[in-house]
Amino acid sequence: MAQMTMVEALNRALNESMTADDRVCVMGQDIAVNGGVFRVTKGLLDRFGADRVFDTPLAEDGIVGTAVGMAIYGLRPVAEIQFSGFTMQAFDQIEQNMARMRNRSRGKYPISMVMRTPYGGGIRAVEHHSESREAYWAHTPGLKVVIPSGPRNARALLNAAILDPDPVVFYEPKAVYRAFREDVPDEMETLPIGTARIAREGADLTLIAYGAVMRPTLEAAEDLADLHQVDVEVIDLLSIKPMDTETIVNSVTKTGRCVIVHEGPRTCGIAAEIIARLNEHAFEYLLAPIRRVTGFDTHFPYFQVERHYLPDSETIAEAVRETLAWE
Amino acid sequence: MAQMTMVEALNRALNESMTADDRVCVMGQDIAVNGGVFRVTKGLLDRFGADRVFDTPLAEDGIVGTAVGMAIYGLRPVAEIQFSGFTMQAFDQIEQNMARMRNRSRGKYPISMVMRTPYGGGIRAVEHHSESREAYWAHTPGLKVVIPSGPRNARALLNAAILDPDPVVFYEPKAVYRAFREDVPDEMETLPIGTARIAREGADLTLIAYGAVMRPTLEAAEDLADLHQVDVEVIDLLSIKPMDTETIVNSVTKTGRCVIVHEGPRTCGIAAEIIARLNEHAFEYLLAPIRRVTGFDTHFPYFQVERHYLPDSETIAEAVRETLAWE
Amino acid sequence: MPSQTIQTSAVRGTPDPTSSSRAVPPARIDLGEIDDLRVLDENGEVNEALDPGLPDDELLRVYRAMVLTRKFDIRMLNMQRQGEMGTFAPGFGQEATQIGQVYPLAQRDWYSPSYRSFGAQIWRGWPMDQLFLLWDGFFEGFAPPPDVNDLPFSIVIGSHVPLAVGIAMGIRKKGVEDAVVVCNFGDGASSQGIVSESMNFAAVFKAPCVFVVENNGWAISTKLEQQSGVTELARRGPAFGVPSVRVDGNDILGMIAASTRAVEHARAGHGPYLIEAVTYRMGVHTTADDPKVYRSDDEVRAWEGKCPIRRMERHLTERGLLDAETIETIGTACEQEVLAARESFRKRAIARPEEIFDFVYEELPPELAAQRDEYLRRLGRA
Amino acid sequence: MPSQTIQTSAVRGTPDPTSSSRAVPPARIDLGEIDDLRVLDENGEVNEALDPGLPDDELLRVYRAMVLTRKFDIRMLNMQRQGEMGTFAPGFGQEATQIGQVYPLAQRDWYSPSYRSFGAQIWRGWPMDQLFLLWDGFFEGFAPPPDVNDLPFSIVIGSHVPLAVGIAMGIRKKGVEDAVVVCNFGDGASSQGIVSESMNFAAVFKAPCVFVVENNGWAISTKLEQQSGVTELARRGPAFGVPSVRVDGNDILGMIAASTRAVEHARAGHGPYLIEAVTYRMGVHTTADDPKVYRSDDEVRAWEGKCPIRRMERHLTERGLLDAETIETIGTACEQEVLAARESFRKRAIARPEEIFDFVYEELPPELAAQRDEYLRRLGRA
Ligand SMILES: Cc1ncc(C[n+]2csc(CCOP(=O)(O)OP(=O)(O)O)c2C)c(N)n1
Ligand SMILES: Cc1ncc(C[n+]2csc(CCOP(=O)(O)OP(=O)(O)O)c2C)c(N)n1
Ligand SMILES: [Mg+2]
Ligand SMILES: [Mg+2]
Repeated sequence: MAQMTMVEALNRALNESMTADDRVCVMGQDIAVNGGVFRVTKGLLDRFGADRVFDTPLAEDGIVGTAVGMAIYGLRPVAEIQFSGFTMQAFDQIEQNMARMRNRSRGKYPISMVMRTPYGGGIRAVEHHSESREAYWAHTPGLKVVIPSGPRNARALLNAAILDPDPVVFYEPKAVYRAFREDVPDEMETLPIGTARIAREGADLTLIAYGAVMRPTLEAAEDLADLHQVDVEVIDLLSIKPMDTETIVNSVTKTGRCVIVHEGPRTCGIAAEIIARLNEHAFEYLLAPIRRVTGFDTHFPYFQVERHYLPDSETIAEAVRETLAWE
Repeated sequence: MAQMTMVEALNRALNESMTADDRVCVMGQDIAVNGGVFRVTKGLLDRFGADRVFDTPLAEDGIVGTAVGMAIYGLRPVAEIQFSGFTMQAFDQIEQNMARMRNRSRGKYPISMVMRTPYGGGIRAVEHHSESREAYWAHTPGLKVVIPSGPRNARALLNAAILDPDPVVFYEPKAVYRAFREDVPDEMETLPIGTARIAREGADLTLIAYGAVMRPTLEAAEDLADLHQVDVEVIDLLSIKPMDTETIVNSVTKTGRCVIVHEGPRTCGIAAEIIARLNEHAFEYLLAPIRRVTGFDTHFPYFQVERHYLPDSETIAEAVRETLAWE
Repeated sequence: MPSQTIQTSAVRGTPDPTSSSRAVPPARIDLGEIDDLRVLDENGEVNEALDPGLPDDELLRVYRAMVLTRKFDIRMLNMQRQGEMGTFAPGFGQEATQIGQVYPLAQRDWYSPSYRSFGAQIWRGWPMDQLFLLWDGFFEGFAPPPDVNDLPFSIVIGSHVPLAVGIAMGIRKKGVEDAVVVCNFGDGASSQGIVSESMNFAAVFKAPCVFVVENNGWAISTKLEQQSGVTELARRGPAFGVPSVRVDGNDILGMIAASTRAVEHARAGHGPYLIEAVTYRMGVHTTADDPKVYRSDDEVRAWEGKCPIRRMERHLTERGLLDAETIETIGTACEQEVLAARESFRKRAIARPEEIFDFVYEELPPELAAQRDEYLRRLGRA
Repeated sequence: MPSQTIQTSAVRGTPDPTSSSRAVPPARIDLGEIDDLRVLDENGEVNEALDPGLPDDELLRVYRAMVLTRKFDIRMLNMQRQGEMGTFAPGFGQEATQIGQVYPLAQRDWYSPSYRSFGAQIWRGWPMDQLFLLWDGFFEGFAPPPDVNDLPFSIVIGSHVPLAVGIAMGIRKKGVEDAVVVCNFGDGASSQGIVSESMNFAAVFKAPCVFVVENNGWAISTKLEQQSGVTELARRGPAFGVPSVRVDGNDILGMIAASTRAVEHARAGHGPYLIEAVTYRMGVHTTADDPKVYRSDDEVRAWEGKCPIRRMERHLTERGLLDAETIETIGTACEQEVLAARESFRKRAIARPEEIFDFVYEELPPELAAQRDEYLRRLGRA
């Protein structure tokens, strides 16, 4: 058991997966000698050599496209895109090959690969470095989408993603990278993709979040308990696609009220999808409209004002109180 | 007043807009000499010359990127992407420049341009030729998204899109291109972007659709009236973003029930967003869960089976009847 | 002998050190040269200096493959016109380019084809009935046969090129086999950024990947001059560190010479190679296209004289390997093969709509299983 | 004198028609040559054959611009280290490349810069306080000044290149002015497909666009050999039909010679041009980077002797235009200018969070207006 940051935990997962399976290789911009701009891949080159850990030219489309080719050949590439804002450069290869090759080849070429990328705001970055567009991938048939919220689940989910027979988009909340440490067990751990976690049990309302906004969400839950005697259940989605509809529905069936939190733009975002599913499966239990506390349908702001833009615990708590007050 | 197909009506709009404003130019693959693979741009080269109507190299990213540059320079490009499946190739330029340059330049360089593209299934096309991914663009801040359903509104909306000071993604339902004719008035017509149309008034339930599936939707409404004495209100969205929330909410406030139809994949699709908005603004009026009749979260099938995949009037009518039966 | 382009290094203008003058012409970088190959000219005459020297049975084998390709093509066009086939992209006129590019490949090698490649696909072992299925919109058409290392062909222009490079990178990284990958695309595709990215990746990683750009002069209605700032697309390779060769793509012996050179280069571990095959699309772009709108009959007629099959016929006749009778026999046999495939296609042409959920993921997640149920209910109703 | 590369046409091997031999060597395509320019060598000596011949006051003006750029750079680094500035990308060592590439531009011309371009931005008329604002995460930093035809610089590698081509296409299509566009990017950016697409578009449309690839040897930790299959990125241009020149990017006179040639070529209607400026990033990639992890001190030290500012100083001193005192005076004046800008920046550095909704659309649609209200309520609470 060791106390680790998320960066260290992800690094451990890569070490573990590469040790367990020599088909796993790691590629991307500045991931080898430099160990990644966030140091997630630090030390891998020395340990596993240049054939399995290699820098690529500066071309995201080429990175994903060649990674898919390597997966066709039977390797298990873990490709890093330096910031999720640059996954747009690889959109065609993601949609047309990574997400489709299993289907196009009628199962002959499954694409067991992971595209890792740091996402989200909160680190005073320049423009295009704070995007949160997981909904694009959730809308894309054939992909799985995973977003951890802390060191331990990050490590377990990354191991699971690498083992997964399908292509996984793995979004890393960079605001959490070094934000805190957590106990990470020594033995290899995985978490099943497609399963949400009840991060806090409660009876009055269901708060759903994932990734970096888990922290203000849990903070809001604690504040509400302390200051307002409100007992909120908090769900950490972890897996965006497939989504653990059952856990969500069970919770809201119990609480009757729900607030959903994410950083990405609101329209056609993940919260909309959750609302649609709750409408389908828990309609008769809903006591109030489900509130969305999300990024706005604007461009992510330049960093001087990002803290106003990002969902904070106060905004979340207010949405909870308003939802509880609704009748 | 002339009877026109949608292809002819779109061609008329291009003629009108190009005549009215010499900053309007038309570009894309095979749009000049060939008049477009669907003939939407037929005759424009002869009439307006090669400086304003020109074929480009086979590179969608370059098409959108240079069109944005031309818009910065003060022209009003209408760029065609031959099939919407290939907008993926241009995703980065759409998201990073077309949708953002107004914001990035703090208003100095508004991007008044249109990206036209045929979308959707139903014409027995090869793979990648039947996609319906308008939700990607609806989720992207800075874009407007318009989808006509018939010749007359196609013509009016295309004129409006070209006049619009913001970048517009204009999805053309290719299954409708030549499916029927409609009276199109001689005088130049526009329709305000952001306004839905009540295609059929009714009291029992609100059916919401857009684009190619308007036809089976209206058919279902008629069948329901004829066979089941059910009086359905049908809304043709026309504008996906901004969305006419008011019209939708007013209708569902009246009917209490709603079914939404689209071709695109379900998860994080347009229907999810509509449900989220109805949940927010008409919660207390909802008498039953809102049903989604949409494309599945699978790849669009090869054409032998596409008719099973696409929402048809029977499936829509059944969803309506089930929603009416819900209590 | 591989092209020397890449090895050419900068030669700086060296001023005479004894002179006091400080006015010297600029240094120049020599960009090198590339070969422009033709073995069999339009009259069927061979340039022996470049002849790959195939034995007689091999010469007949490639001739027959070209004839079969054309028979298949004509039959499919026929079926399409009669409503028995979906829209497809004929390869009429590009038979030598097609067969030549895969000729040197072994079974362990890989092929990532574009859509106008059924000639090469048949050569590689795709059953013709399956290709009929594919173009007629049946799922199983796309499934590569178990023992064929090929990708399903690509409809999205250029999108399959990095896959070829990735496979080649995998081959090189594993280092346990000496397989190579061939990937073809059109002159239009050469404009796609991903094609440039792919060439660069291949050069950087010395990936054993052979790129074949089939320069047939047109991308639907867009002619080469509107497509590209250069008319010789072989120029693209050296700019990315990929040795290149240009070849008459209607000359099957030239094609084989070029592809053999390229494949040997890649197989020996020297990295990628680019072949520009200069050819012409004699027919429609696809059956949905009308070339009369954008190109002249004269242009097409000028290329009729360059037919790759006639040219080889003349050569083999001169060599005594063919005569009017054997030509007829081979043609008939190929036609029979195609007709037999059509029969098989007709039997197999059964749509299974429930299959659309089968290969989205290895296992169906619950949310998709629910959608499948919904869909099956819908099918049950129909 | 523009490079001849593109005009070089294929020279087919022509067999002697009188000979009966049918064994001839393959025809060859000559890919041409490109110039590799240097005017001012590392000792400050000028090659007069290539000297652009600037008058004395102009020589001093470009020297001062380079000094100002460096002062600004050092000050910003200083501010960043003290927590007064966001992460930024220093340009230390690339001053000649920067100033040289925009030197021939007039106000009517356009500039689409990459992120490491503040030297050129200052030259083009961007106030320094605004550049401080920009790097410190304030909205208004990005707004191009009203009379400056520049795009906000690009963070997304390569993404701004097609915009430059589009503007140039607009210029050419409108045909009412003879403006040109300059666009710069790095060696890393040269790998992006969109950069290749852009060069091809520019060549096809004869767009008056000058591409400047600043080959500083590194893309963060990725060195050129891992980035590209060729080390001379000027080779890319001719492959797309864009005439090219390579130049010592630490030689301001060579840069001006190259960019003047390129701009004149474009302005005259001959289409695009590519300049490869060979330079070196002396400092960190950005202030978040630690180059010690990936490159040796020796390598950096080797480039210290090639400093573009020292080199020009030596030359101007030799010409009698500078001496120790004037060098000092200019340095101090530049430093003062930078400090004044910092004062202004400090006054203007006021975040206005409500502005995030202002430029999403020309008019706020109702759904976004509602989100704005929600946001303003949140701000009111804070
Ligand atoms: C990315 C993409 N853009 C556009 C198309 C539509 N399209 C299909 S074939 C074609 C022309 C291709 O020309 P070329 O690459 O020269 O190949 P050819 O058809 O001549 O064999 C176009 C534009 C496509 N399939 N994919
Ligand atoms: C599309 C994209 N991918 C990755 C990055 C992250 N990134 C920022 S700068 C950089 C290296 C750029 O190198 P180069 O083009 O040589 O320019 P230089 O920094 O040397 O001036 C990278 C990878 C980015 N900004 N955009
Ligand atoms: Mg072609
Ligand atoms: Mg660089």
